[in-house]
Amino acid sequence: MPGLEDLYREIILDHYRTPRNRGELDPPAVKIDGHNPLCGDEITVYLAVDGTGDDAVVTDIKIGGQGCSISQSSASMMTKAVIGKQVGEINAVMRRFKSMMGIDNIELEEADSEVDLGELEALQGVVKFPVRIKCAVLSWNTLANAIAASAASAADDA
Amino acid sequence: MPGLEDLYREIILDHYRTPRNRGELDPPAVKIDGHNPLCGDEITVYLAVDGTGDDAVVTDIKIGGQGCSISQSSASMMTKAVIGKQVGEINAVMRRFKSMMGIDNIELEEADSEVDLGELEALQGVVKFPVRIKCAVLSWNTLANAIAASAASAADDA
Amino acid sequence: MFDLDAVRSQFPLLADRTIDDSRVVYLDSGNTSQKPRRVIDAMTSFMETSYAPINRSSYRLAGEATEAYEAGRTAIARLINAPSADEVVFTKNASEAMNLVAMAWGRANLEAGDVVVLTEMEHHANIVPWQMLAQERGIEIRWVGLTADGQLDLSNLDELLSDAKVFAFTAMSNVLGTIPPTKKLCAAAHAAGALAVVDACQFVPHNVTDVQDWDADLVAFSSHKMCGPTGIGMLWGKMEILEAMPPFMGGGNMIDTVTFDGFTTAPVPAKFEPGTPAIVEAVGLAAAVEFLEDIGMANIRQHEMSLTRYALDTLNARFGDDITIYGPDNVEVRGGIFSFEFRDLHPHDVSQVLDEKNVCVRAGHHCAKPLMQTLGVNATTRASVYLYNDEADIDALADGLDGASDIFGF
Amino acid sequence: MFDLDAVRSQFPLLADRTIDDSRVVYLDSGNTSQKPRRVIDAMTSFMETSYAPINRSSYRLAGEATEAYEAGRTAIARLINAPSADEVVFTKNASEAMNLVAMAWGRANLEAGDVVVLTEMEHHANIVPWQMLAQERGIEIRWVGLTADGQLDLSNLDELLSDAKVFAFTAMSNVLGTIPPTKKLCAAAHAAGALAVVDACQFVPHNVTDVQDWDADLVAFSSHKMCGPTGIGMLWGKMEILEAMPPFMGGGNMIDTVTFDGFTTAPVPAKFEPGTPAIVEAVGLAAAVEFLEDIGMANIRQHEMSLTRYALDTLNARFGDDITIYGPDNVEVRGGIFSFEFRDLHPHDVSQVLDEKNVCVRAGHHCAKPLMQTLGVNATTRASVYLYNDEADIDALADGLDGASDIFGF
Ligand SMILES: Cc1ncc(COP(=O)(O)O)c(C=O)c1O
Ligand SMILES: Cc1ncc(COP(=O)(O)O)c(C=O)c1O
Repeated sequence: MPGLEDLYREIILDHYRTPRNRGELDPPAVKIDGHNPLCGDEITVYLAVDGTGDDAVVTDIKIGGQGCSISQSSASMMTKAVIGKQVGEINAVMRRFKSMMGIDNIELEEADSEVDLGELEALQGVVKFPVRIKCAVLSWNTLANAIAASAASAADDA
Repeated sequence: MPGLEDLYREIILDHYRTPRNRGELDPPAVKIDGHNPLCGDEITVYLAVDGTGDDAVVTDIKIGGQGCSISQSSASMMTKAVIGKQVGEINAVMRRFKSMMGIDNIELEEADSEVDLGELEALQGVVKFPVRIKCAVLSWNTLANAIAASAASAADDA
Repeated sequence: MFDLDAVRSQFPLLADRTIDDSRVVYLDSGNTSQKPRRVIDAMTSFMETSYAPINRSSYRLAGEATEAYEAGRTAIARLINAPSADEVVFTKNASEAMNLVAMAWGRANLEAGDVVVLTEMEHHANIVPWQMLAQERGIEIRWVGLTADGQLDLSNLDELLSDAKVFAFTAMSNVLGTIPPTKKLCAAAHAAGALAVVDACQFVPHNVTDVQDWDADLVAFSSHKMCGPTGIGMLWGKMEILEAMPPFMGGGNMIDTVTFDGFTTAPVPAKFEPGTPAIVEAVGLAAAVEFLEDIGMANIRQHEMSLTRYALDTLNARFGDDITIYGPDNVEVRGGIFSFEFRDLHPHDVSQVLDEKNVCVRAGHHCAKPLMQTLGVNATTRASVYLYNDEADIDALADGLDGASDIFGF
Repeated sequence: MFDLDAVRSQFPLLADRTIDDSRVVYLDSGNTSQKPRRVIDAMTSFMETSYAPINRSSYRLAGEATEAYEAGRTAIARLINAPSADEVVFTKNASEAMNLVAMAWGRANLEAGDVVVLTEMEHHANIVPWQMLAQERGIEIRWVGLTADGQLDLSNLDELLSDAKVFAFTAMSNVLGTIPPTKKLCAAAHAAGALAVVDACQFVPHNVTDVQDWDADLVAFSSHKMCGPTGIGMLWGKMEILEAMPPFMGGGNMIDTVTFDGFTTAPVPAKFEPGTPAIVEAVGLAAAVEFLEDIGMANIRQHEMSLTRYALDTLNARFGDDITIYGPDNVEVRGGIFSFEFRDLHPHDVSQVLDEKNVCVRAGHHCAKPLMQTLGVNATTRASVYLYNDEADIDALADGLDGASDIFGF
């Protein structure tokens, strides 16, 4: 068995103990819930986006909900990785991250290989614990839904 | 395996080849259908009853439908055994017959031991072929329903 | 094609079981198939070494069990060329799958007066659920009739399909052996704007199946007829159709979340799999698929075509006018199922006499009573073959039939 | 009571499976139980020597198979003291059984505004089917609340039950271990004129069950939690109630006759068993019942009561305020299921750390999300025991928990 130290890297535990960007955002920021039905994890992503399309910029993001060390730290790291970024860039990070998680229906684009995952690399050990992969990607899937919801509401406003 | 000769006794084949009391009866005789969902056998019992209660007399009975040698011959023998008999007597024969067929939720009454099954004894070999038991009792179960229906319609008339 | 003795030796019941000191001639695979060693061993060894809950717990043993269960789904997807394993929903049998279609898709999409088209050769599993829906909300059922040789009479198909919402039909008749032109029928359904639902229970075990080539919408079949365990069946469906359907049954595993006020559903396929599924059976099913793939579905079909030819020729040659075999004579459009009338003997008696020779056939209506009505009988005798049968089995059938006349003297 | 080593040696996975060279400490039987040799062998040998269709064909092999299948029904009837084996309906799992109740009985008997009473400790299997019915026809669901120690708060039961048509409740909570007073609750339901429906999934495997003493109307449970195979569950019901219910699913076997115009149903239990059932699984289930009966349900309950006492005492003594174990402390009213909070660690992390020591527990909402809401958590860690567990397993759990703090430094 891969050791627990592969999973519980120090940086992960740090994000778990001291999660970044916890809280809420008021509308017009979107608010999207995600569940992991397996273990009961619940996450809420609050997302403020400025602009439309791939150039739109995530101006703020907050996380609510409860979850295990992996889902909480993954969410926390995610907020750092996306804040101030453009949607196009974020999608590239998301593809790289999911592909690192061994999720095989991701179609990587050529430029993705240049994406630097930074701290998120620390979650690499999760792949060795297949049941935890869902924990690590929960926040990202919820973010994807939040981005879609932002785009939809931007379209409604237009 | 018990030999086929235990099942296909000559008297059974005779009733099969030359079924007695085939046909129909007009109302007010009751008409009741029975099915054996296992093999598709279908039987129709036409029953004319005179009187009410256990003393009522079966004045006529006819059989319609299609079935295997066992169900057809059993029906044919049954008609001979019940025609002109009182319902109380018929029920006793029915109990004896079903108990001979190994059907175990029959509550025999004391006097039943004196009932003479006559020709019906020939069907005894069926017990050794459990799947055929349903064929042998189909006509009797349908008769029971027909007797109940007669009683009900007699009650309606009263 | 393949080594028949080697294949048969893998089925313990066929290789070793005797009754009255003689081997079993199993000609009832249209009903349910025998199980090869590989399937039995897969189930046994899974229970001995790897049994655990799936989808719920997160320790390694449970993770492994979940993977083993999902491997069953992947195997089925591969076998029928489904675009994605997630489109394969496990049910308890094909009947549940058909009920799922009629009840979940049907209740959501059909109203009084809506038309569902079936064929006269359907199994009760593809009739009764629609009749239940008809009782509940007054849908209309129309029936595609048959030609004299037991094929679908497609002459008025367009008329029957006009305004229809569903066309649900068998890909191979369990009574006549007839193999209708499924791809063409799916196209006809779609041209009329109807959902194409295929009962592939008898087809998948014996043929190369390609649901994408068919362009079917929903396809039901059973594990137990394809060398796999009992207790598990499948509904394959196009993802967008499954996603748009409401759940059929509620409970654990099929939910996203539940509160005191209501619930939301999990993604497909979990949405349609409430409670603890047939875990061990999915493992056995994966082994069955691998077993069939190793032999090759095309080879199985070839073998059965030649056996079908042999059976039709042998029985007709030996019994002439004394036997009436239903269904088409052309083995290109029929599988190895032979329903017949024999010398006015009742099927139940025929089966009884054959049983004395250890020849196992089915006598009855074969869960297709409306078809019996069309054929004008109330039962037939049915022999059906599979990859493990050979010409000697057909000969045993014919010999057994010969004996029948002696008893009844017809 | 009984020889624990002898019992454990009959479970191949517990006796022989190792991960990282150490044996598996299986504390997830509330989820699903391990399978004894006797059950595995019964299934294997049935598939090797006796597999055949049931209820349909009439040769001897099929007759034998039908008897073997029906022996499963008889065994279940005996186990729960049902008046007749015909009152036992086989389903695919307990969830299907609960859906059958909600959909077949419910659709026939409940209208908008009708009241169904559940409890806050129900499993999703006894919630979601009713919520589906609520969506469909606007029935009202009322909830029996809990006391501080996780028992049912019966103080306002009469009020909740007034005008209720159904009272459906668990005979043992799969989260809290709580064993409510089932007999009393059935009486309360009847006094209010409501149907008494019991989810006995967690109860039957661990206790002497007497449905007649309970005077329950309908009772659902699963094979896989009681040493039996996956793929089969049961609904027991009073005959007159089952007879008055419409069918749930349509297809072969459940019909009396089918014409182009409609169908009539077969007698109970066939009426509720469409298609080819879980034949091999019924055979395995009969073996499971015999296995349990040989040990004795009263002995199993005794063993689990003392193990429960040991577990509560050990965990509380070792971890004091660092652990919160839900449910009553009195082992007379609880079974061997321990859901707990540990040192603010998330259950998923607790389970991960325990898994490294090969201790298998479940982390999550246990298919009881509304109960999680009542408890004010979104998940718990849950250990659950069965006849094969012993004090060493509890000690392994406690040792594993000790290790958890080291990693997270809480
Ligand atoms: C109390 C309770 N009810 C119902 C169920 C559902 O049983 P199954 O998963 O076998 O359908 C379970 C098991 O998870 C349970 O514990
Ligand atoms: C054509 C056809 N459809 C449906 C079924 C029902 O399958 P199952 O009994 O596995 O539900 C059968 C098998 O009896 C069949 O032959």
